[in-house]
Amino acid sequence: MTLTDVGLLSQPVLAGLAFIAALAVNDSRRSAIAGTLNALLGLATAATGVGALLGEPGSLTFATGIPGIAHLGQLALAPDRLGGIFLVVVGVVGALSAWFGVGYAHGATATRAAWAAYPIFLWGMSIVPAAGDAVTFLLGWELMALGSTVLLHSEHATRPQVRSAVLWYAAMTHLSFVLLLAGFAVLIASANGTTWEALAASPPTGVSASLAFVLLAGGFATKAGLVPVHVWLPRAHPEAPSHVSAAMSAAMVKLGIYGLLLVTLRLLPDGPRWWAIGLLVLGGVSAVYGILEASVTSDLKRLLAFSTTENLGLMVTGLAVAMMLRSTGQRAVADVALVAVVLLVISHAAFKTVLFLGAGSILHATGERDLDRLGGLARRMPRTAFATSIGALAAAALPISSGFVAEWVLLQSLVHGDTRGPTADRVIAIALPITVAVVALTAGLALLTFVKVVGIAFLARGRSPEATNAHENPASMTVPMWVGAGLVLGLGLVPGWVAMVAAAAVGASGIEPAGLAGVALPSVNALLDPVSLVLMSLAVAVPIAVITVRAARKAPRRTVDLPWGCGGVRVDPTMQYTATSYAEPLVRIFDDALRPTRDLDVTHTVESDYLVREVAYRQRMVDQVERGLYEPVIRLLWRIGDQARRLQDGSVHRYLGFSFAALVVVLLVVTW
Amino acid sequence: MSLFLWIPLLVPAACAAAAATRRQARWTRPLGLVSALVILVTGLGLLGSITAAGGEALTAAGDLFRVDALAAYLLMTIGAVATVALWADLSVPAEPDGWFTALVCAFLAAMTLAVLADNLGVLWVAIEATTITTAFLVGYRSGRRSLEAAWKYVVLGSVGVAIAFLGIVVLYAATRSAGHPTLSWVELVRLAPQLDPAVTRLGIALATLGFATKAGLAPMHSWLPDAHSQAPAPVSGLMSGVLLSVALYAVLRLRTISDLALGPGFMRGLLLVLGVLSLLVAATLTLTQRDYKRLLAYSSIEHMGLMAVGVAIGGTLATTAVLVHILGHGLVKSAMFVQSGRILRAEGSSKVADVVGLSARRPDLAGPLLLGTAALLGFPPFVLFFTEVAIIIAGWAAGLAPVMLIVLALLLLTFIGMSRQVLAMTLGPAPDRSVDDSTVARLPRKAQAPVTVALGAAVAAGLVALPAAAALGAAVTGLGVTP
Amino acid sequence: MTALAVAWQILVAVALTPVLVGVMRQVRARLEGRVGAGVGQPWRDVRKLLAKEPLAAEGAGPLMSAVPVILVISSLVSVALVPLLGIATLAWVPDDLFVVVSVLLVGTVALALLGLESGTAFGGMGSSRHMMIAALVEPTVLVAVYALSVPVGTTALSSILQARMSDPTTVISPVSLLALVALSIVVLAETGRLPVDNPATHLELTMVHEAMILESSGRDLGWLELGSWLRLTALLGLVVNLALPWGVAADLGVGATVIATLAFSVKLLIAGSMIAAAEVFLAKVRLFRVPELLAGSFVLAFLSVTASYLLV
Amino acid sequence: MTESLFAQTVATATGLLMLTAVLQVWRRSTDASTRLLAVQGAALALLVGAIGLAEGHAELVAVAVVVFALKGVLLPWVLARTIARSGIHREDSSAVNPVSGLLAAAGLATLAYAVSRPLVALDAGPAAHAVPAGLTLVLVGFLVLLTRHRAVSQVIGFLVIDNGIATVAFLTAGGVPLVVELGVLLDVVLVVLILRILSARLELAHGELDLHDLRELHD
Repeated sequence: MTLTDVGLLSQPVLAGLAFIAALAVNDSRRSAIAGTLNALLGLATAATGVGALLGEPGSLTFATGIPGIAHLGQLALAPDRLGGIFLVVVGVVGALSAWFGVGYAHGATATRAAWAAYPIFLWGMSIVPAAGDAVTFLLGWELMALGSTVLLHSEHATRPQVRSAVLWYAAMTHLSFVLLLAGFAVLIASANGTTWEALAASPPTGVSASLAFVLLAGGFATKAGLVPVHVWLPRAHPEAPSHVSAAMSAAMVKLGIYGLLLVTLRLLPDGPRWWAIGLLVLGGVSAVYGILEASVTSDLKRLLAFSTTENLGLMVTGLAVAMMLRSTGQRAVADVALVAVVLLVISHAAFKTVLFLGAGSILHATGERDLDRLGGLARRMPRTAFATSIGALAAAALPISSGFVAEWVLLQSLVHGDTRGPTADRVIAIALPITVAVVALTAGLALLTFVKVVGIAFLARGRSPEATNAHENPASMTVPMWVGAGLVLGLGLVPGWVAMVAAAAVGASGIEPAGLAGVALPSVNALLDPVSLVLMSLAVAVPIAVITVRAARKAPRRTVDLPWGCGGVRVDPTMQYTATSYAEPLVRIFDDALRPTRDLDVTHTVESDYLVREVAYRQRMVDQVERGLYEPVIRLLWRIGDQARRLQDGSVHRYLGFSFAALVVVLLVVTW
Repeated sequence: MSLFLWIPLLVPAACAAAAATRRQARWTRPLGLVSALVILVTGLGLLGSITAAGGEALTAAGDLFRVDALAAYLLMTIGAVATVALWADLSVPAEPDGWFTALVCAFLAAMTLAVLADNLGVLWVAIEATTITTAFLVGYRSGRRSLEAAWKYVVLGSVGVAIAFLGIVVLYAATRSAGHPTLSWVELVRLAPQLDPAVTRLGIALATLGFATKAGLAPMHSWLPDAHSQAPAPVSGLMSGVLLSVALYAVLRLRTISDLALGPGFMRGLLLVLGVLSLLVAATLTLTQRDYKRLLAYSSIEHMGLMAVGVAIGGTLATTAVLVHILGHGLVKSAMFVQSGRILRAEGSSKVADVVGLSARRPDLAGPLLLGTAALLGFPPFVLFFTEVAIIIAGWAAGLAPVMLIVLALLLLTFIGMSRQVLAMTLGPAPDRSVDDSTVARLPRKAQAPVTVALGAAVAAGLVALPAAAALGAAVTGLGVTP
Repeated sequence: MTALAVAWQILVAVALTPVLVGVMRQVRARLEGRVGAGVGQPWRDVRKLLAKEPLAAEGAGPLMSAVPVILVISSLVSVALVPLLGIATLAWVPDDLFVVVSVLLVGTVALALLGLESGTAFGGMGSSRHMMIAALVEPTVLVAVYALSVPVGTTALSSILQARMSDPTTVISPVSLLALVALSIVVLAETGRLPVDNPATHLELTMVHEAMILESSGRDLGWLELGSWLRLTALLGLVVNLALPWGVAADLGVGATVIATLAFSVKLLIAGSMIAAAEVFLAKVRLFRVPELLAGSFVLAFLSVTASYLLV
Repeated sequence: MTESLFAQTVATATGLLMLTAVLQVWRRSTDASTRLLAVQGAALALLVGAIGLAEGHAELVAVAVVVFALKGVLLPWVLARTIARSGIHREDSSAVNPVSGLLAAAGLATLAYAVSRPLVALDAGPAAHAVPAGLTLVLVGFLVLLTRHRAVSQVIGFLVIDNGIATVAFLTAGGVPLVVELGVLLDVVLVVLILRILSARLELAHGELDLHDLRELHD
């Protein structure tokens, strides 16, 4: 029994226990017991991942009632190193979310159904990277879909939007499943069996290979929330309970990336160039569109959802660049890009967990997730504010966070795709600079977005009574956030061993530990050691601190009502800049892409038309992809449905006519 | 042993007779469930013993009855589905109604006869008998709508099945000219290579089209939404859950003959057209469906279409998947019709628009509805997930990629339509009504049990390595399917 | 030894920065026909402010005093990393351009948060504009970095500089020129100079940088001013060294360092004077025309990259 | 029974079947339709009897008697009584006019001939040559079902289809096995009875019933 074996075996046991506990325990203690068991399930998943990363073989098989559906009718879990990384991600995120749920879930989010769905969701997520064959993969995929759908619907009775979110989510998830099923079916049709080994051994060629790739990439892109199949994400994430949003955003969508890595690294490694170009476009557009929407959104959870689209876009971009570089023989740089992808995955998992849990904490304390109604929470909820700010630091890719390390590695791989000399390649020469620009624009807008989040939510003064009267949440909610924040900082400070593990997972070479705990990329002459950077900053800070402390002793801070305020007096907190106003310059600049709808009502005074009594301004952001791409399709579908209903108009003669026509046609065909 | 074969036929028949004669007696009420259980147990027993005997069939009544593993499996399925539907009916208190029980028992007997018969003609008679018994059951409530549904059902059903009989007659003619007039399955399979291809083609095509009517395949499906939505819930469950499948069973058998006589292409083409058309009809009509009982009926058409596609694909994997799908779909669908009947009773309307906020008001009604919908839509851990995956994979392997893409697209549309309507009923805040729903009695646990058990069985069937693996293998081998 | 050189570089930069600002103000004053406060005035200002008590609004958090310190540290670290005097770098903290940019961004973000923390409309406004510019500048910066790194194969500034010193012709290659122009525009935008922002404005509605620090006073304001000026030194110093790589110390010897210090001072002050002179003739553009300017600089940077691939 | 007499009888019977079928399409009177159905039943019985005598199957002769009793007498009588009770003597709402109906019938007959070619080729006897008539009956019966709006007309259409199938059965194979044959006859009788009960109840609920208006159940 290896660690992997133990982990794989303990997962179904813990999932079963959690499921039973959710159904059996009464309302008052359900969250505590089921949440704890789910957290343990997450830890078991993480342990499995560690085992797999250590290269310990392990497997768990179970049989189905349909002989021949998979290899010998056996569904097998046998994670490899790549799967191991994702198992760790899923496990840790799942454990933190469940732990947070212990304190967070109550009422509609802590029903039997909700807590019973959680282990299904979590176990489904851990089956996907652990699966050893396509059918098991699909099984995990759909268990995950089922569990998350049930969790998503928790608060339907109080918020009408939940229903449409559930429908969108279910439909898009099923689209993803359908595409994957078709894609795997293509692969299986040309292979002898359904295991990854069998599929990789005899991949399809030519058009079939491309069909498989397009189908699989489409399916995974849908789950990963890439534009234009991202539409479920900004609907589902805000409506789900926050700990579920965290698990969905930080772990579940990541499995789309796992799938893409699986396909491009293992199943179809030698695809034509346009696959990579396609993915690059997909990733680039997602990154920019995602962060642009995020930057102009004031619903905190919707903002985080769009930010997820952005981050997943970056990951896909990295993967596409790796594929492109590989195809021109630049393996060493391609390896760096792959490591960047894995680092982005890990980093995003860590910081998005913190951010969604932070959003949940705020929601729990204030009942608000609209940034325009928050403010001043740093003083009311300092622990939440601090943890969330660290998450935001990573989301903005600033040092010394995990996000910075990941983005740095990504950029290093992008600028070193050397295409001069004999290996000159025009496509890369054009693609790489554009990619750098895309990544940079994304990074810039992410900076703005998360300054907005932290600045508007936590700083200054509360913009609503809810925000002003908020109270910090209990430790059961803040501690998981702190653990997550610790991971963000840890990964950001000591990226060396993480990068080594990431390199091992994707089979990359040329990644070395360097400095105190840093990472070196010899193939691109680059080195990053955040600890040293911090030490250097501390050294620089010493004289500053000395001067400040000495000056402070002489001239201490004096508290006044308002230091300057342009000579005015302090006015209503609602006159502060809000999230909407903060993003207003961007909305104007990207007006063509965002097309917001604005209403301006000016009420004049009775006395004169020159005197304004009241101005009402409303701005609504509508997802343009949804409006342009989905709404016509949906309208068409409903029209088809309405037209089709006329087929069954109740006339027995018409029905007989159908049968008669079928008979005549069959007779004609047979006679032919 | 051959005496054993009479039990599942005679017990329901006797129950029917008893209930018909003593219509007011309290003890007649559970007779339907008793019949179902008898069929289930004998089905299981037969399946076990036949599998143990290496798949050798049992015969009775001078070879008129013949049970191989496939027939035993179907028998078990009929029993299982009927148990669910009738147990659920029994779990709510009601006055004994002898006619109803008698008709249900007769219906069960007719289906059993269809499965037991080794003779195509007897099979036809049995299937027509199901039309006759269920016609009264569909029109049982005697309202205008029920009568209308019954009329359409009888006219369309009988005419359709008449076409099947024409096909059988033509097949019989073919065997006669081959020198050995017979309608026995075994003999037909043996004779198949010697049959005149042109005549056999005609016969098979007509018979398939005819049985497709009873199997609810488009374009012969038109009776189905009306009949299934108007029949009493347990009857709808039985009709949707197994009657359709019994007709499909006939098609499965026909496929074996057709493959041997005409090669695999003919039946495959025919069934693919029927299957895809059914999926199309189901997909387009669920999109904006306004009546939840009809929604379930269209879901049945969808599943029959998928099974028809599975039969068309052929081969061990697809055929096994179809057989398991029959069981899974039967269990879930009967549970769903039971549930929809309960919702109808509680809400007083079968319109989707009239049912609002069910989850918030009546979680006891909404919960099983949502779970069952998930099962019908092919979510794991329910068995229909595995069968759908298996059918698609097998189809691709059989070189039917374009068809499979169409099938998947249509399944997606059905998914959207179905989940849209069900979510519209269940999710959302409870409306402000004068009736305080909290005072409405919840369903007792006893009444919930059948639905729960059915859904549980639909899970178990997929995940547990059934000893049925061997049995299914025997059933598929019995069909003469070549891998 | 290297650490000593870095420390010297920081010292030189800190000493030179107020002079640079003073020279720029003085040049501008003279060109506008004013007498000017003298070159030493910024230095005196900072000293005075650092000694004064800061005022804090009631209930203001620790951010009001933390941000100025963070800004200064971020600027100092950038100054330390950028090869202003010599190309010697610390082994474990290489002068990677991406790292330099990120360290500067820490300061940018800290300032933006300060603007929001003040809780006044102007603070938020300044912060919003500041971040918008920072976001739009980012692509130009990174693409320009990319362009500069392509010929050398690394993003380490010292290596880029060394390559230029050993082969000065690369400085006037189209790649280099385009990148430098792009970078210069970026520096103007990042350091709040005309035509993006007017450092001498007194109208709140036109302010960007000044609006954020309106509520800061005393010691806090002193650090803020010094931090912002140091950014100017770091970025401008980088650009002049890239444009005119002469005089930069190739080793750690005392002689080379002295020459480098002198050369750097002269180059920086001349560049500062030129900017100041140019500012006299420039008007601040409307906020919503700033993106056009930045788009222009981005195109230049982008062309420089493609040129580096396609022309060489 | 001599060969020629057999051939003659078969020809007469099939001719009668065809004729009645065409007339079914033509005539609008439900009374006439019922009488035509009786004649059709008798013709079918004649056909069965002839085949039975020609092939020397005593049981076929017995079947002929049963067929006559059921299809020639009982079922038409039941229908006639239904008509008498409901008082609907004319099919006045047919979907197509008689000319188009007749043209359609001609087309269907052509189709039947084309389709039954392989069946005819199976056997050289006079019986086999008459198979198209049976198929025509089936298709024409369907046509009647499709175009008539009265409940009773639909029952008649259904019976015409059934007669057609029986004709094919007897002409190609001398009938299916006896068990099946009896089962089929029983089923037909039961279906007709059910339809009668249902139509009676429907009329109770709806009054004078045009089936085309029976459209409460629809999507």
